Amino acid sequence: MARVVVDVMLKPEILDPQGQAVANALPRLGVTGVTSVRIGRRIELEFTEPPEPETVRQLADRLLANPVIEDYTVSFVSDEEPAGEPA
Amino acid sequence: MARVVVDVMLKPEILDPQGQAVANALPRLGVTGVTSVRIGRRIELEFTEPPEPETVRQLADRLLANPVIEDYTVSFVSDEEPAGEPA
Amino acid sequence: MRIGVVTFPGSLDDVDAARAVRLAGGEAVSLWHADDQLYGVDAIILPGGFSYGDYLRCGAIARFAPVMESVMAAAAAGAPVLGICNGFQVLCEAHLLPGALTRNQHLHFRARDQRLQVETNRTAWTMGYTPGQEIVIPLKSGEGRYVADTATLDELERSGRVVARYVDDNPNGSMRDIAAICNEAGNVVGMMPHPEHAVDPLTGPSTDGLTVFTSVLKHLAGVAA
Amino acid sequence: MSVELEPQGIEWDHLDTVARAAETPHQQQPYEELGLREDEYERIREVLGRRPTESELAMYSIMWSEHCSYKSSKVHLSKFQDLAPSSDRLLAGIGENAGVVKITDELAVTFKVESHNHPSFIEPYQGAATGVGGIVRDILAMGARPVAVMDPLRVGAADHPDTARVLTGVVAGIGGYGNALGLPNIGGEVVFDPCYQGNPLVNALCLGVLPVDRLQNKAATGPGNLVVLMGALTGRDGIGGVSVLASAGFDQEAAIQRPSVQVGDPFMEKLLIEACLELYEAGLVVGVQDLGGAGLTCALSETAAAAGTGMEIALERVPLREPSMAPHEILASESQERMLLIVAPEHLEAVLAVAEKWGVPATAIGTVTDTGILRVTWHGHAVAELPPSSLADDGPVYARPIREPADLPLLQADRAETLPRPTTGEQLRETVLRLAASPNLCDRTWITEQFDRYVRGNTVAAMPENAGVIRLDERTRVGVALSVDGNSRYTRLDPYTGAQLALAEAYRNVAVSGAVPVAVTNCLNFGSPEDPHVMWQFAEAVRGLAEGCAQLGIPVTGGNVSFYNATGPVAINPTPIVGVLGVLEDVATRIPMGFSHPGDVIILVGETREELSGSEWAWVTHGHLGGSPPAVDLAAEQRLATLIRAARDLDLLRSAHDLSEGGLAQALVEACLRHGYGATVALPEDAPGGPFGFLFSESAGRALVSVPLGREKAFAAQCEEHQVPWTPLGVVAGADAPLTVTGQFEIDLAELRTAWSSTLPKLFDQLTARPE
Ligand SMILES: Nc1ncnc2c1ncn2[C@@H]1O[C@H](COP(=O)(O)OP(=O)(O)O)[C@@H](O)[C@H]1O
Ligand SMILES: [Mg+2]
Repeated sequence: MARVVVDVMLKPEILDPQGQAVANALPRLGVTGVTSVRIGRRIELEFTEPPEPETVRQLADRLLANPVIEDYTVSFVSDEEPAGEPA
Repeated sequence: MARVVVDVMLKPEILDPQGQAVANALPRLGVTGVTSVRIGRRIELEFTEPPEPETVRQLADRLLANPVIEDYTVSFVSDEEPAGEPA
Repeated sequence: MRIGVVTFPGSLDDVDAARAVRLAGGEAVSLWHADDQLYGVDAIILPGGFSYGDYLRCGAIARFAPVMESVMAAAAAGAPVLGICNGFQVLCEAHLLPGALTRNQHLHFRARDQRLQVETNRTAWTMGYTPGQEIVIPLKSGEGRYVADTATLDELERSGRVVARYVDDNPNGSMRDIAAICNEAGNVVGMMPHPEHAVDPLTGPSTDGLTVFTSVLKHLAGVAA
Repeated sequence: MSVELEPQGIEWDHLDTVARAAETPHQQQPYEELGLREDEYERIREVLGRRPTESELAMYSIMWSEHCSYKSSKVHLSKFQDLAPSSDRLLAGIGENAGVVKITDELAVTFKVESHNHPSFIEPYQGAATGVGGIVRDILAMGARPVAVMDPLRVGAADHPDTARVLTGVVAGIGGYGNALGLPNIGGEVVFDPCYQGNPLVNALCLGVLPVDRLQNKAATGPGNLVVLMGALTGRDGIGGVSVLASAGFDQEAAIQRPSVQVGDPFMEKLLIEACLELYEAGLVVGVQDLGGAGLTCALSETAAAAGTGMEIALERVPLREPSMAPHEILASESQERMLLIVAPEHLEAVLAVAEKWGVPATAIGTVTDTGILRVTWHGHAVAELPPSSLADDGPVYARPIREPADLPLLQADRAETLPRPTTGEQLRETVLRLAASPNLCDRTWITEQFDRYVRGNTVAAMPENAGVIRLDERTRVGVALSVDGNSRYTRLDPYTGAQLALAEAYRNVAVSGAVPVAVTNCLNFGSPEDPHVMWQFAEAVRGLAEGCAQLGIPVTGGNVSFYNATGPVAINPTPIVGVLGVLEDVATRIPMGFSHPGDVIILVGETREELSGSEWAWVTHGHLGGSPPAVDLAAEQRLATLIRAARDLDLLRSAHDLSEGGLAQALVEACLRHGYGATVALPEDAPGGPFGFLFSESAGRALVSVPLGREKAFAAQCEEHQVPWTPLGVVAGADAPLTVTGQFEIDLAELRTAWSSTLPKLFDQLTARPE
């Protein structure tokens, strides 16, 4: 088992209407001091065994991300370490 | 400037048709050995100064995620890491 | 009877809901998302559309609109509240109804004339139907797949709170073919298909939807009497 | 919400100002890279009496591009006006953002079709979405509430792998934007052809409604009035996008150095619509113009030029998404969802309040002046100072060389009438099924199910009916019918006739719906204007359309030209898309297309000739394109239209369906499957081309009608009176009864439906994996 996470975000210069709508809503929840919100996709893949980095890159390029408007980063997560402290 | 990333994923028991569609498309791209694909949301927030963890947790709980169907993790990113905002 | 129709930024079928109320013989009162009161309306409709662009999650942002405070209070006090499509999503996000509405299983927005079975007339919005009655009204949504955990689903079934189900084929993968549900009291109903688009033979596939609006007027008359 | 940000890291001494331009006349400038010819660059220097600044060069390069200046098409398009039949209905015509047609003394509609072809190949979803957004703002700028959209589409071969990427993306984008905007989609077209493989056509039509007295115009009148930019923040979206892409030879390589893709925000556009309508109602704007291709540059110069005024614009007041943007980038940005308003100073506060109410950013960025000069400053430094008309009106005009394609005589000599044809009943049966299942004739539901047709509650007819029908007034039930059509195989064989056939089909679709056709819009999609053969096709198509409209007595009210459409080195088939608008005094009298009552008498009206060249049959069964397209007889089309309305008024019609691609066979298939009734018909003994010719010929000017049993004699009398030939065919059979052609074949309705409806799902269903 190997876990791969592909994070896909709109390129910085591309309009992110979602992020904007959320940013505009924050004050109503009493949250201030937020200068930018960007919303992308997190894609978690489980492989039977660790894949070739190149395979994953190609996958991201051709299917998971839309290189015309999106950037992505690939991270190979070892099963121990969690992606962030769970809430 | 402080950056916070909230990763939101559908709960394991909730069907993820998008992830399934991607999984089904993989063989056509010659990618095998994938046992699961889950697609969630990655939300990057920029704060003027580091927010209270509790503030962010509440924000995630009330707005960014829907606890009825989604789990989330919060991570506080150090400024060095590559940013996703206008260069 | 005065029925309020809320307009959020991005609401689209608000004009249609208001028209349906008028055709049913009621008075439609338009409510603005920023209002802090309900101007004494007897019932409230959260219409279809793409409030706040459906960004983040459908209904997630609208749920925090100022007017929702009053709507939640009115719902708790027993006022009839109907959420249609996006309105249903708002009601779930606001936890006035259990469960959630997620991306259609086939991943496409789907607009079609949908056959439904009305399961119960013990709600303010369906009392004019006979249980088991089949109706055809438009469905048009990309995130109409109702999901909830098994306990919740069983409870909905047990307490007769599944208001309508899809018949023939399930258009979006909704659990237990659920098209509409209500709260315990039966005054709050969420419905994915659009009854307000089946009120005039000229523009709809049927007039089956009109009963939703005559029902609430009848209900209110009963309450008043 | 006016954010004024001092640009970070702008080196002021690198800013190209008007003063500097005067001091450095000989500085080299990249005019060629920007698509300007040397003589065009020289003309700019003449106009200015100096070299242009960096900003001015950018402004001229966009405004003088093919897309914005119509420099190659102008000399031909003038025919639309020269030959225009007089119409007392026309409140605004060619030259405005969209034509406006009076329907009643109180109500008018405006409609227009536009292209977004090249962006839709690079990024199908966003390309199509912003295409819808763009045409909607044109309609909004006339003072109308947008009430419906249509989408004529052309994509590559159905079985080509890249077609799935393009079609699924385009359809999702049109739905994603139109649905979220609350506009019903009431019709369109999808045509598959290899000629569009590297260059799909995404045309979008929008219909709007306005009270006659709310008509807006774009003129920036009244020196002292304020120039207000309302809508989305300005970013680097598609800088030079539309104009460059739609004006230069376009291919895969061009896609590499693409401008940053424009992303649509339908939510913002919805707010923009409501805000604008509220401003119009309150009479708060003097002039209004949408921002589309060429962004601010186009809006500023056109509004000032239209009024013969000047402007003083402080560019740093434009709210930016990307603070580091340079002046020329702000002027060229094609960020979506923006409108330019001309506002009297005393109304500014009220205008900003309305914008605020709807949550739309709005900022005064300058004032109207009487100088006749458009002066643009950036933090006090003048970066542009030019006569607005030199951008908007006085661009270059070319009479490009024209030459009939050398291969045309050969192509026309290769007639489909000579191809081997099915003879036995069994072969005819197979052919009917094969055509019904073919990508261009099969069921469109897989696509149209992704579009909302109900929102706003005035849709009386939509897909798959002959035309979309929209109710304009709930009390009087007055409404309009709209159809868009085009057949690029016909146009390839004969552009003049092909354009008239497109007009005839749209006219017929509207007429058989029971409406009176009154106005025309069009989108002319062609190859490179620098190719004399393409230019000949263009000239012929325009001539055909203009003369056809003159003969039918319905004016062209507006449209759009898209050149440089090619797959690799090969131009697309010339593709004029024609939209016809008709009026229905009472939308309840619209005529449906499908059989609905067993026993009704089925009659074919119009004359059938043996016309198979360019037909769907020749294409599907032989991959053949040659010969001459069906003949056009516009007088006959008019007689057919009058007959249909007369018969309708006498309650002689239960249904009417126009014949087009696939001929009688396909019309029968569609009329049967619409409501699930079979039919039993017999073909006339003396049919030209025999049973086969009668079933598959694509002769124009025909319709398939069903008449209540007992009324057929009265109907025949009407045909006599209106001099339209008619052929009784048979009767409507029962629910789910087969389609029977006596003595030839029988097809079970379930088998027919399966063949007709499984094609698109099979092709595209599982191929939509990319997450959105
Ligand atoms: N892309 C589309 N969007 C909306 N409606 C469409 C689209 N493509 C086809 N349709 C509809 O499907 C029906 C059949 O299309 P078509 O065969 O071109 O009709 P016709 O040949 O009578 O013009 C028409 O009602 C048309 O409007
Ligand atoms: Mg057609």
